Amino acid sequence: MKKYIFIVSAIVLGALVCGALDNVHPYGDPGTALMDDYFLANSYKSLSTQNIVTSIVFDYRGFDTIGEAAVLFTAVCAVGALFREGRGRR
Amino acid sequence: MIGNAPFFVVGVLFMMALVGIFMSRNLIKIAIAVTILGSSVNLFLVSLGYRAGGSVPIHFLAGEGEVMVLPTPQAMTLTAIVIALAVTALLLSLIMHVWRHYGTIDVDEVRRLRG
Amino acid sequence: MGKVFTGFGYWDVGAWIIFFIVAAAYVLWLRYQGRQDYKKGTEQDEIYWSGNETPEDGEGLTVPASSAYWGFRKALEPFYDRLVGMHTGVASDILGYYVVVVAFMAAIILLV
Amino acid sequence: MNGFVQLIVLMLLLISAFFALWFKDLISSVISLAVFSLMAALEFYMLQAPDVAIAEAAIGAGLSTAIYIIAVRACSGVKRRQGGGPK
Amino acid sequence: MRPLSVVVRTGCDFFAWFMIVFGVNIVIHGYMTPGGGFQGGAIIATFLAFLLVAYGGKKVLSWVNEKIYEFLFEELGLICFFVLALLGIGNSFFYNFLASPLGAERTGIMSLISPAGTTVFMSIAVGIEVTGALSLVIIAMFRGIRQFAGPSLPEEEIGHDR
Amino acid sequence: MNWNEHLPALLLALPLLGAFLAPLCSLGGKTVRNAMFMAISFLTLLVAFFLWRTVLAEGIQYYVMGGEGSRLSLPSGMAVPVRIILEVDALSAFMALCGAIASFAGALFSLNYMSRFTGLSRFASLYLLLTAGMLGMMITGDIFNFFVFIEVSSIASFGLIAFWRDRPAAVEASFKYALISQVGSMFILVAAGCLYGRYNMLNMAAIGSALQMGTMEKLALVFLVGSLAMKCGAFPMHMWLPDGYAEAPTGVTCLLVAVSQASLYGLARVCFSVYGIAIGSAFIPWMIIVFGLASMFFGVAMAVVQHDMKRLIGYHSVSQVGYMLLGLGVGLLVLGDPRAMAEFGMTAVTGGLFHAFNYTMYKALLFLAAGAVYYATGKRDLNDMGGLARKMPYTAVMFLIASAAISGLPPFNGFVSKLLIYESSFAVHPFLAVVALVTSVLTLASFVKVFQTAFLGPEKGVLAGVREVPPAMLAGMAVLTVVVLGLTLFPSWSLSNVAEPAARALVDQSGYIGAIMGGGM
Repeated sequence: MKKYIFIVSAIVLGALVCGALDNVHPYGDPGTALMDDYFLANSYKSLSTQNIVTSIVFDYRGFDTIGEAAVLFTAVCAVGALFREGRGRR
Repeated sequence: MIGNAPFFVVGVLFMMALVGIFMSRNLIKIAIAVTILGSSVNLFLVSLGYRAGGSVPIHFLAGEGEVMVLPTPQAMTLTAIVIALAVTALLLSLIMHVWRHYGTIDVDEVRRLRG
Repeated sequence: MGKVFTGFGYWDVGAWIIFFIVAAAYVLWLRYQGRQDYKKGTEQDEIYWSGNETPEDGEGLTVPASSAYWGFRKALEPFYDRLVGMHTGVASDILGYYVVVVAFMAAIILLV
Repeated sequence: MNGFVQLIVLMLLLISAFFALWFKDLISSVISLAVFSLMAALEFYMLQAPDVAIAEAAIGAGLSTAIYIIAVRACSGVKRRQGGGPK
Repeated sequence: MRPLSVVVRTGCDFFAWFMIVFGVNIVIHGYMTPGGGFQGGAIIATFLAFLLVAYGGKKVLSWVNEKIYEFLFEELGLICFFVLALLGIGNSFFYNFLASPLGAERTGIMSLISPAGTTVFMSIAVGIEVTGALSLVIIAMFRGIRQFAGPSLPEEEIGHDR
Repeated sequence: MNWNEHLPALLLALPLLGAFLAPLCSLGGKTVRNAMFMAISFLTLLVAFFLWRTVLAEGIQYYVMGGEGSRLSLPSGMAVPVRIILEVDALSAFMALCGAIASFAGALFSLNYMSRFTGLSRFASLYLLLTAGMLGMMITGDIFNFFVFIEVSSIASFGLIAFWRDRPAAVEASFKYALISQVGSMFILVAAGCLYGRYNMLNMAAIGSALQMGTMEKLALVFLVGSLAMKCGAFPMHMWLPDGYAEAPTGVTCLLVAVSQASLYGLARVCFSVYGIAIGSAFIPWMIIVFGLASMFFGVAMAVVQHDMKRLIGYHSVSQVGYMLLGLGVGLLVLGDPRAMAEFGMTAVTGGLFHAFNYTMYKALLFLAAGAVYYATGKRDLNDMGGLARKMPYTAVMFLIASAAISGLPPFNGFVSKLLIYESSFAVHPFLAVVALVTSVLTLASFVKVFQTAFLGPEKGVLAGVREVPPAMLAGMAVLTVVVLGLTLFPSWSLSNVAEPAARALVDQSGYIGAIMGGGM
């Protein structure tokens, strides 16, 4: 019984998301993109990086990348802690 | 030609993943559903940045004066993919430990903490 | 030290602390007024347990914590049955309530 | 033409996601998930995001599948302990 | 896992080393062509997954040294990345202090460095870090199978319960 | 170089660097690792304190990551910021200070508490990463960066909750939290994508300046409010919280309390600073109020019948978060009405934020005291305890102070913030204040039960060998006790210097936006 309520609400949520996503902007036409046009125009000029995505990942939004490296490091620490070879203390 | 089809597919994937979490009783199936949920969000981000007729955001390949697709969602998606991988690895490790302790990976039987 | 104004009135921590000091002094004074002639180590300061033999270990003397507020729980039995029954501890139920709440909020705010 | 191919890829995405959730057998499910990741990589490529496509192909279809298979292998031995329920 | 057949093993031997070269190429040329630290690092980490699948966990884990992955790859990459970010602190954290605008005069030591500046080095550092991190995750989970599947369970930590 | 300018970046860089260095330091042995761990925690606390002082003295601080200068928020010729900007206003600094104190106390406590476990270099890394993630959530001004830091803190907490992996309940609690938290994070990412797709910006202040309510914004608001309310433990989504809090090692639980406050901060920031008056309908404020009431009442109702010590305190967390949600919801409800805002809205917001500070301090102290009891006796069930006050006098006194503070007994700091919340919520509807009062009474009742059964009463034979815990653990608790007593003895100072600037900064949406959008300064 409870399970069906959950499934129905998941379907409702999915349908609402489906319907709402039509309103972002028409697919393939993001309109004026101030921030991205800045990257497209300036990244090669001021940084000489051909690949604009790389220049965003490592320069404009470099702080996200360190957060992301920290996420990987966290995952390694957590998985390593879960499978650590503990000395038993029976 | 294809209208808003990618956004629609994102919505359907989102719904399928959420329903899949509740339909399945196996913990690994639940982890698979969570991975699909993450992929649908990644697809949403990248399709947000698509410009009709745009080219790859690399000067070297695109040539002069071409319209390019938006690069920021791609950078965001790169981060999101790696984060999803990290969470998947951790979820699966936890499931392995649940198997070790409980001898089952049925979601209805993993319930020592209740009340 | 000082007053805290809440918009409807105020509250002063200093007054409260002075009140507590006065109350503590009064309690100590009352205690001091009691009988002084009890002797330590004799049966006068033994625990009185309804005339029964006092247990050696404290285990037998205490009311266990799960029996505390037994009447309260008994009086609200239907409420507690439902509330505790909600906490099944199944992972997909935990997630389910979350999705129900988000779906409810989304339905109200997007459709109404 | 491009739009038509993209529609096919999107359909394949939905189908592979459906099968990943539908199969009872875990290994089949994981293989479907790998196909799903590959399709997602293809879709990213068609959305002009080669960086993301490479990442999705390497991580989603390669490493993620590997760790799923490890987990499935680890969780499919004999039942060894009394599980479930309160202690 | 059991080792696979000799045909697969030979194929993996050949292919796995090719993956490393391909991954390094993707990391190094990330500033020009599609790719970068994460993608290349993930591809290099697939090397270990290949070997583990082909030869089985027992053999590979006996000659892979985890400390090398942990300290030489992961820690080194992270700390290089952090230090590169920190060096720009004259302007701000993460300032690209080596970059030069297009067409600017480059002299001395600067002419040896790619004009993309710290982007290239950060990409390499992240590539090293991701290689180490993903390999370590796979190694740890593989060891997990052997921990649980062995004849006796690992000894448990007693912790605080008395 | 002017170090004051770099304080926001330093606040995040220090714990991250410490986490990265922890495996290297543990090559040098136990002493080096512990010294590094403590030094980094203490330096983070120091930086948070100086940042708070600077913000109070000089107004909003912001830091442009990777810019030509750290104060150049808008690049030349651009109307919107393009880089990641850390924005620290009085609220962020206040929350960061509160989190840093909890982190320091937990680290001090963990030195002895964790010594019975293996894998401590991993523990140090994860602990510092959890601190970094929490502080990052509190001071970042970029919505995608917020998501990244949420993930850092969530993944670190999964690892830490399951740190004692040989205990089945710990693994189970961690799995439940991981599942729900990952779905919540994905919802937050969808919300960030929606806002990005509409405005092509990721900076919160810039989005706030351009925001107009439409379908996408409503969807994003629902996802953000739902996920962040889940992460701070609002009622129907709270079930992971007692499990996780009870099963995590105690020093970590102390920090997890602060991490849930970071989610609360995110909720406040999204509702007040990004959406603000544009939120339009009264539905979301009422929803927050209902969350608050439900978590208050049902949380404490569940707590009364528990008999596992840490789990009981975990259910109290749910009920205490309800007070803050109630305060913030009342403030949000009257945000567009200047008269009502001056009359009781401001009081409600101040009460909510001051309660967040108080709550972090005394709840962390309660958890540490419960952990100390667990360390000394090896028992968590209240049925097995009794008469511990003779054996562990310092712990008993500190537990008494904390439980008096959480129940809102008059001289203590919990009462001040609860009083502000009662009086302001009474002005909206008397029913809200009644629920809050009943909750307070039930809180007192359940803590009377805990104190009576664990610390008072006759001694039990099985507990004869119990001794007071080692000094480092006592020091960790003492730090928090001193803060609680300080807030108790100087309520008007702490209100006017700690809580009110934060509340003013939270309500002042134009100030938050203007600091970034106002130009290069």
